[in-house]
Amino acid sequence: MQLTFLILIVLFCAAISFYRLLSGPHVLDRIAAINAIGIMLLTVLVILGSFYERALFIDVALVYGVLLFVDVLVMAKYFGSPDKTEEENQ
Amino acid sequence: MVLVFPAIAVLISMGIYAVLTQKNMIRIIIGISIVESAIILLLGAIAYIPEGVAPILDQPYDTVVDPLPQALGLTAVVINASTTAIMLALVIKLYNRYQTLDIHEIRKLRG
Amino acid sequence: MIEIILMLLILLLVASAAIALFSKKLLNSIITLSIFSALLVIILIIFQAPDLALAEAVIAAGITTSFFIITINKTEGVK
Amino acid sequence: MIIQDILAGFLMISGVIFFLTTAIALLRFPDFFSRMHAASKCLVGGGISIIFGLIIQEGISPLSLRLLLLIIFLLITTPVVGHALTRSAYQYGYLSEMVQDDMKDLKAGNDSND
Amino acid sequence: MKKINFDKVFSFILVSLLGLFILRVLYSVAGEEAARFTADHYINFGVEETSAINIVTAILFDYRAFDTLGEATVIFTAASVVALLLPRHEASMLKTEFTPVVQQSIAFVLPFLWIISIFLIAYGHLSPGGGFSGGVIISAISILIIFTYGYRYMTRRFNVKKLSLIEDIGALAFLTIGLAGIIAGGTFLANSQVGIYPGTPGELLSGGLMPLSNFAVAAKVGTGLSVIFLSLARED
Repeated sequence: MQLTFLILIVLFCAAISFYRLLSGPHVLDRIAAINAIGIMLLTVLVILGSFYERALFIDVALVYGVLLFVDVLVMAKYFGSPDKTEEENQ
Repeated sequence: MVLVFPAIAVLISMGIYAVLTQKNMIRIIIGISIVESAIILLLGAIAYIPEGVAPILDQPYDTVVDPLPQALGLTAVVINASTTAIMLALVIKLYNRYQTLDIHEIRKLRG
Repeated sequence: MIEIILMLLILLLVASAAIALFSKKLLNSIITLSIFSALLVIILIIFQAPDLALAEAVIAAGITTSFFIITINKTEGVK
Repeated sequence: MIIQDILAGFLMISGVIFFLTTAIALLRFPDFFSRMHAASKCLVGGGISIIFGLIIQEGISPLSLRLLLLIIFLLITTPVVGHALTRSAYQYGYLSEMVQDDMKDLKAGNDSND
Repeated sequence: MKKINFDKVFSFILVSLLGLFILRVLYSVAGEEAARFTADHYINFGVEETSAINIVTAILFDYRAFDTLGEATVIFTAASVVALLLPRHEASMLKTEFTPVVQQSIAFVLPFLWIISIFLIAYGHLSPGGGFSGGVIISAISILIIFTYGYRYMTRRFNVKKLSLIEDIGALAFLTIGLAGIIAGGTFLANSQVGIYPGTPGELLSGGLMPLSNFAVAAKVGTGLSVIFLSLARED
């Protein structure tokens, strides 16, 4: 029972962070929001695995954590390239 | 469970609307991949029965969800990745040929 | 209680799909697609499909984003 | 048993407070670098607190061992992601007027970006 | 005065009608309590027939292994098409480098990824995972190497020909495992009818030929997706 309240509060935090995803002035702000939302959703996965009391669901959280890391690193590498013009393509 | 089927219908409709009206080719691919994700959600939802457990039987359970749609969905996920890769390769090829991503422009330039 | 969580997740899912499809800039769409897949993974976990959730987390949240980003980089650097 | 519950509850509540701090920082701060300053630290704190609370509530089991692995992984990766993201924002030139650019001379001295 | 785009209005009406139709179909599918003949058979007898705990893996590699063969063929075709189609020119994001902090940390993370992928493949019949997920994590390792240390470093270790060779070996191994079913007197890809060490359900060495099929499919999927990504990021 208390775990579901915990999930609700963490999801509420993720929903607040959606504001920055919706209206970041730049794409880098949105990537920061994605990093935050991703780790919050990772925590939700972990709490769900503990809620159903099956250790199998933690594997999904582990793998998702790995791939979130790869994802955000690729996005960060895209913006580190030197000859980047100011306007992105439409 | 009340909202799942309307959400699936809305997702499929939005994806097909994007495919019909958007001009950018990468955006069309995003629409197609959202339709595919909605179908995976559908396969997960029709396998679920209330109070069922996951089909990994390390001890005997009473109610177990249907494992067959999950296996089919697992096949669908991998094929989605392959088709997305092929579509993106086609986009790169078309961009090198015509120097644009707009599909109407490409249709005009052809010939 | 789990129903309320499911409803909230589905609302967030539809919202992120709308952002991914109808955003102004292309890069925002691709970035939001990874959050869409993450929400889908949680919904599949609630539906008790861990195999499907694992495949979705591996492919749609991880590999496809790299494919899209390298495509965008290749299609803008030619000029 | 009561001590276990109290400790787990305390850790979970502190984790939730960390996450709320992250969300409010993303909502209210004016600048990208201040947002990352708040977000990268509080994300690690929040995630680790909640997972550690779950470990204490669970005791020793296969589930808690996997959670320990996840904690180690989060401790390695999340600061790296914050570093890479902020670094590429600096190289992109996404600076506002508020930021005092201390690395300008360093960047002009050697153009190899190490 | 904004001009109304009749094309968009027409598609909106069409798409909303389509959504209503899909909703009607979905409620008619989900409304009735469908009889679950195959599901009941798989749940009740699956463990003792295939001696694998994870029923989804049992379906993928035993009952319906022919579907898995088709799926592997799709990945093979996709890798071939992408490698054939793409021209050679470099992606500008691969020229830059990360800072040494990131490079050293990724050197810490890579063995972790190998451990996770091999765990997922080897425990595919006991827990979620299996050949596909583990293989995709192997291709994520190659993506991480390309983005961190550059394309040249990756191709010095593994060039495309070597990766394609591993992919072919994986496909051939899967077909050979399938032929074992015919030799034992059953049908093609019938793992449980072969009867090679079924084991007790729940142990690591059980499930007959299922772990071997997992490893073959993982080699195939991992190198196939790696070849796709190497072709997408190819520079000369």
